[in-house]
Amino acid sequence: MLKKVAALFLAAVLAFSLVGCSGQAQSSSGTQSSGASSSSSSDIKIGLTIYATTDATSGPMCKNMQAACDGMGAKLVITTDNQDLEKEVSNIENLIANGCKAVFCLPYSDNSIPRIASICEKAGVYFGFYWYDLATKSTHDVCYNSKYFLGNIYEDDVWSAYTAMQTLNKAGASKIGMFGLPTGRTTTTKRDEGIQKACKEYNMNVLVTDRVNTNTSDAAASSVESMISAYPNLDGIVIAGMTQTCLPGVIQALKNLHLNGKVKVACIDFNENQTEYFEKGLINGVIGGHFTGCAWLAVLAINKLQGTPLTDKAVSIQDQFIVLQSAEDAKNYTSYLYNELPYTKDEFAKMSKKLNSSFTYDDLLKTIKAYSVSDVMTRHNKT
Amino acid sequence: MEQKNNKSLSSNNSDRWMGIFINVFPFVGLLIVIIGFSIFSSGATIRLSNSIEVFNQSFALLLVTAAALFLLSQDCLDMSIGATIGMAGAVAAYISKTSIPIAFISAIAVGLLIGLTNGFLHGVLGINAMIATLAMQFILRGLLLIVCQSGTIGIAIGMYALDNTALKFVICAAFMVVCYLFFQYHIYGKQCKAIGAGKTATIQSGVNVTRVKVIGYAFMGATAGLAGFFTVIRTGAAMYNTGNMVEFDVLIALILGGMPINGGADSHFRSAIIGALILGVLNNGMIMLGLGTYPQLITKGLIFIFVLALTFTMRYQLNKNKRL
Amino acid sequence: MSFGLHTIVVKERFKMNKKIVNFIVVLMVPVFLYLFFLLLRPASFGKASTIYIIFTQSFITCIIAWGMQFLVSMGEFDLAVGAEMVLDCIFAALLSARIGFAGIIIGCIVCAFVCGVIKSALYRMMRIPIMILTIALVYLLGATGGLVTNSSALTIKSAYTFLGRAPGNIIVFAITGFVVYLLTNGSVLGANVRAVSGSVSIARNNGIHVESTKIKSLILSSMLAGIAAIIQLSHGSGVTPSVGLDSIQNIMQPIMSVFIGFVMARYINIVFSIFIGSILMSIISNGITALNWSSSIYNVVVGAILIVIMAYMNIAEISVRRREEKTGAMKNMKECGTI
Amino acid sequence: MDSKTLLEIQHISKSFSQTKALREVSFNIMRGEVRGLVGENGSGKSTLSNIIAGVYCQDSGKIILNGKELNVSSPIEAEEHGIALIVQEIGTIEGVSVASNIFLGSEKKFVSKGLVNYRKMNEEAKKALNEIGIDNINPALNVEKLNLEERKIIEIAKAYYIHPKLLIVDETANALSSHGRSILYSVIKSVKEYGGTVLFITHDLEELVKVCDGVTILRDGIYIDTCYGEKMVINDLKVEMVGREINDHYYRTDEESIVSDKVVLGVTNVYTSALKNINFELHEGEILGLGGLSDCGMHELGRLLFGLDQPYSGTISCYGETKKLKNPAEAIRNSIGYLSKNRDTEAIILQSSIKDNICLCSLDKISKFGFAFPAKENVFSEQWINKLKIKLKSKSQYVADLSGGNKQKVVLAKWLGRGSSILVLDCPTRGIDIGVKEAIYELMNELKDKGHAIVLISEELPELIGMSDRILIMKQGKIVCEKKRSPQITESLLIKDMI
Repeated sequence: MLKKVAALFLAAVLAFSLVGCSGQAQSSSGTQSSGASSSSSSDIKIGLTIYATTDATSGPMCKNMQAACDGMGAKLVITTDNQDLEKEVSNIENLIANGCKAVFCLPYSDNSIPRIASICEKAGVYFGFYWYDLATKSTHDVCYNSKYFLGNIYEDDVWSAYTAMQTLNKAGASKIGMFGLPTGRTTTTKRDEGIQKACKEYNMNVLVTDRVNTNTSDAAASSVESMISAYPNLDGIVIAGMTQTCLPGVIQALKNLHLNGKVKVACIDFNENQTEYFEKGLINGVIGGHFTGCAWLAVLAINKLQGTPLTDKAVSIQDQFIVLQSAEDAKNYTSYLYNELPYTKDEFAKMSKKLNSSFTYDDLLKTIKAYSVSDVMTRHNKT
Repeated sequence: MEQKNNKSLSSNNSDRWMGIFINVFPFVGLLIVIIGFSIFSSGATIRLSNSIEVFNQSFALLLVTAAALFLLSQDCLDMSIGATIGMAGAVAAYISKTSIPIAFISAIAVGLLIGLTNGFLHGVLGINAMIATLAMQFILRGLLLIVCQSGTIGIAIGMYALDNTALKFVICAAFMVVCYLFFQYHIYGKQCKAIGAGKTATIQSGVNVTRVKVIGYAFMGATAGLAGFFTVIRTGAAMYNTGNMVEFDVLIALILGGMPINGGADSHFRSAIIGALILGVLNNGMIMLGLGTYPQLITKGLIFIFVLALTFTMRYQLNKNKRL
Repeated sequence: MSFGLHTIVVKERFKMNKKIVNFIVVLMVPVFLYLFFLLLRPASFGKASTIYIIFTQSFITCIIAWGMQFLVSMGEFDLAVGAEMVLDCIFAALLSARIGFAGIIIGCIVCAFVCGVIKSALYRMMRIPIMILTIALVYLLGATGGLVTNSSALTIKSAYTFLGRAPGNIIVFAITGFVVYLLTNGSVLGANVRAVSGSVSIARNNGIHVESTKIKSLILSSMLAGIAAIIQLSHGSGVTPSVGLDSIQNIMQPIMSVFIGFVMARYINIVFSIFIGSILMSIISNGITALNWSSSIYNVVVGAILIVIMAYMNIAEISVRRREEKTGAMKNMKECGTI
Repeated sequence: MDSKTLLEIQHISKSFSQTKALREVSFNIMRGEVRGLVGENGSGKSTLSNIIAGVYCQDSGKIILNGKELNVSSPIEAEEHGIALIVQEIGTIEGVSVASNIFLGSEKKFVSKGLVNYRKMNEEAKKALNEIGIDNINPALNVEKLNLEERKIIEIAKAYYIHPKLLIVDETANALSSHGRSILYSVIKSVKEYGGTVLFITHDLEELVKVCDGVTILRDGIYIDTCYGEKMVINDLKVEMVGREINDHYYRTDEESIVSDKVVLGVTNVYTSALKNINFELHEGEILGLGGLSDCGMHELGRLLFGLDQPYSGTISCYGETKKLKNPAEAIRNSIGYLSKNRDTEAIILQSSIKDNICLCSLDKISKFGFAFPAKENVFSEQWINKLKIKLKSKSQYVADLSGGNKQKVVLAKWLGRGSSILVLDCPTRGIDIGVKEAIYELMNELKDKGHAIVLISEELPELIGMSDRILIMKQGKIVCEKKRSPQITESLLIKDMI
């Protein structure tokens, strides 16, 4: 009997794992083959390690980078590290072992940068950071002293949090409940900073902060209920991270308490349902859309690897957030930047000096500066 | 249950084969994994450079697995290994700014402390091992969040020098030898196995079970501390989620290494090494093949359950008397 | 590891007056805890709305705990419940997008049942402690959820969420509670569970099939988790897959409610005592929010409480044995006129 | 078959791992008779009754009930065939009510509208209790509020409730006071009255002769004889049970006991919940027999001497000086060895090799700096394996597949290897074949001559009489009488004190 069941189970296991892996394998091999097909010099391989590849934030990021690589003719290998520093380092090592000539990552801690730098230098592989600002002097030096450092694309997270608070203030909220990322990340500290800044300027104040009940919508909902009952005068909620999980819960809780509209909501990072929420007037502002960083890094890297560098020195480029404040914005964003790509393969192809010698570093900077919903719409003449 | 006895005398032959299989399959597993991945990745996985990476990546795992062997052999589990690594790492990183040797010592000390607490909770207060250590895990993770309030805790620049494969290799080898000797030949190791095989009888042979358990957890904690120290050296900083899920990796490793889930005389030291290596190659290989987080977890989980089922049913056939 | 629950799960029926006294005694516990927070922060804890929220938030915890108690009293642990609930919610959300409100109910229940069956099949096959088995399942189920959803958040139409707020959740809770009460005190399963938790061998010799009792309890715990998932999904109106052991964190509260329940079961029926346990938990979490303590404290508090309760249960059991020993010895000594 | 036969037992064999509990046993039981079943411990009485009642299932042979072959896999099924068993050990579960205990496993009877109707169950339980003349037990009460005898009575009620065709009473009388016994006998009588049959197992032969119409004798798992009416003469029965005159060759031959007066172990005024004012001294080279009914406290006393339980008051002294035996380790340090009654779970580690078992408590002796290397272990274990002539395939073979006797030898080897000079042997020959028994007796003699002191706790009177220099008979936790070794001591003499 037992043997039989064991055998059956074995079969099941094999089937499962085959499905699971093959599904994944397809997607990854798919990325590579498409790269190969689209270009002659497919020997260029670029690696990315990112916390996930599919959700509302990481998904577009990967899509854009894929487009860039396809357009300019390079393979892309993506590995996931579920925000684990150890895994990130391992991924980088494995990507290099896998033959990548350039690797990009989001250092979860300043202090992991020297390690990453040394790994890449040892292997003679270019590296760059997305969503990451070389704020501290030491890290800045470490990177800029390495000749393999391409550069980093960063957003102003202080600004994003500040803007979120600003929208709340515009909507007339001043007593804020806050959902935040777990402490211990650079992003967290920056966003907190931004929120404090806004509090000072518009004399708002954060009455209660929750960084734990953010991993399920239900927990977030309960947390909101508790917040409201503890601080009845609460009139605004800012979600500085984990928006995907929190927002539905927050909205729902407010609905149950009949406080929709009364308690204003603003959040950082986009999510699937924002359009609907805007239409119903359930949220007042969303800051996000910073999904092109990796693409820009890819542009820099591929140009360098193709022997036609856009610039010889490492660069730190700030790219743009997109601020949505109305259903209108949200709709446009979803249709033109989310469902379609903000930059098509051909547009990326034009950014390869090899294929378009006239392209310069300044052009790149301009393009990055210009990034916004309206810009995309005009470029793809969607107006 | 009794019915099981009917054919207790028969099928000795098949029993022998099962026994052989159980002893052999870890080695086979290791071979399969290595060969399989090197084929899939067209040889990339077995390059020397990559082999070194595999070692570096599974260094911490090797250490804690070897230590966990002592616990599992006496049918105890520790779900707080990962958190301990994180905590010790954080402390080490924090202190490293003043003095690296002290950081090293304090990391181990913290681990030891946590281990002793676990030992006290399970060994002395008699709280179910899994629940106690699980609770401990949550406490530590909570504390870790508070400790890392100011962001990640970076290590002193001087510490990067310590991340050197040769050094690690020496430490690992020495550690393994010591553990091997203690587990196979020292009174302590034998007592561990005895407890796993039959607690009451061991007590009635005059073994102080409480002491053995407390020592086991203490050693586990200290080792986790050591692992934590090297983990932060490797990553350059301690974070709120440093060492996440290591405990599960340890469990898988031991099972893959052919360890019986409830310990006893069947536990051998090789389980630790082979298991850890299999898992190391597996992780590395899966990343090389570009598997995402979820497929990786699923594959691991399925392998775990499957191997567990296989070995357990076989062992069950082999020694039914145990559960009568 | 039977937790000596046979000494702890004692039910005193047919003693009306004593019952009432006990009930009041037990009721005092949450009241005192409430007063404690009331003193610390009268502004927020002084309101009826807070009490209402404390109640409604304890529902989910309580239902899960009710499901767990059967296994726990038999010395087994099902840690996969949390992961199952996430999966239930995911399937329910996907289904509701197709077939509307019914999808939520069907999705949760069916998925829960399937999970239960898988668990019991594996258990039946391996006979290893359910705890270890379910730890592995936590990863599997979590990852499955992740694959299904591409780790993106799912939400349900707000029209379908009325089970998440009063009176919907109260009704569901009340009905579930009634059913659980019958299952525990009225059903053959309940009787068998009590027998097994008392003595496996005697139960077996009286023709009670221990394995199948455990398997039934496994499925039962999954089903109740499914019901809890319905409320959870309706209450949060969204779900995101959780990787690794996070989902276990979500069931720490129920686990503790169960233990508190067992401790109190000496005085009142286990079903009520578990409810009170979950109310305690909900008071604590609300209190922490109200005091705006760093929410990281929460994990610490939760873990510490769990340890304390477990320690208490063991020590209590030991001291009971000691007392029996002592009284016995004293009796004998009196008998022989030594004292 | 003739219609008078209720139960035919045909060639039943049953073995637990290596020990043969029953060998080709076959006999018939008539309708409406009260049949006694006697035999020494380990003669297979309980095994047989458990097989009939479906607790175990036989390896071979069949049981025929009313001409139909009976194969039941669980007591509940047996109950459906009208067979009820009152077990030897505790058969009630703490933490549930009396009623639930009486109807344990058959709650379905009371299911109405999908629910168990406990009120009905309680009423039923009350009836069941009244039927056997008990009215002072509240069926809703939790069992743990009752004492052992009351619990036994509940089991009797449970068994009688179904008005069984065949009622098996397995050494229940031991746990009962005279009042309880009278209840039991009245139950047996009424079963007989409505034409049911009773299979009655007991040690107490007088009692047996009073109650039974006929008696069947088992010895070492073999059917010996069945005799009726006036043929049931106690002494003959005994002879047949033991298969030999008392003081048979393989017990000690010497009649008077030579014991040095050096006291190695002294127990003074010890009280626990199970023991009352225990006082005795154990001398060097003495075999001290502890006898009594299985719940008389002698086993507890054994545990106490090994530090598994602590005395509530009173002292234990080793070699003259008072010792606090907090735990076995402490006891072992005072060179005390202990062989538990339930050998397989407590005395040895089944799933571990013979070598490891023997070495386990001597590791500190054979190790250098805490390291015990195989070479040394092999030498050590071999030495004792040879001394005790343990039959085995290899030293690293698991103990689990040794025969009972050899297992027992392994335990002894363990303690001798440790050099324990005081041995507490709790039922050392339980479930062991004659041959090995003999060997163990010889060994005990050797040890005695070497000056070891042995406390022999046994439920087998011939063994006690045959082996010990002194016999202490215990009853309800008290030492009721002390008998020096002499040929005059007979079992009946001791039994009188025991009951």
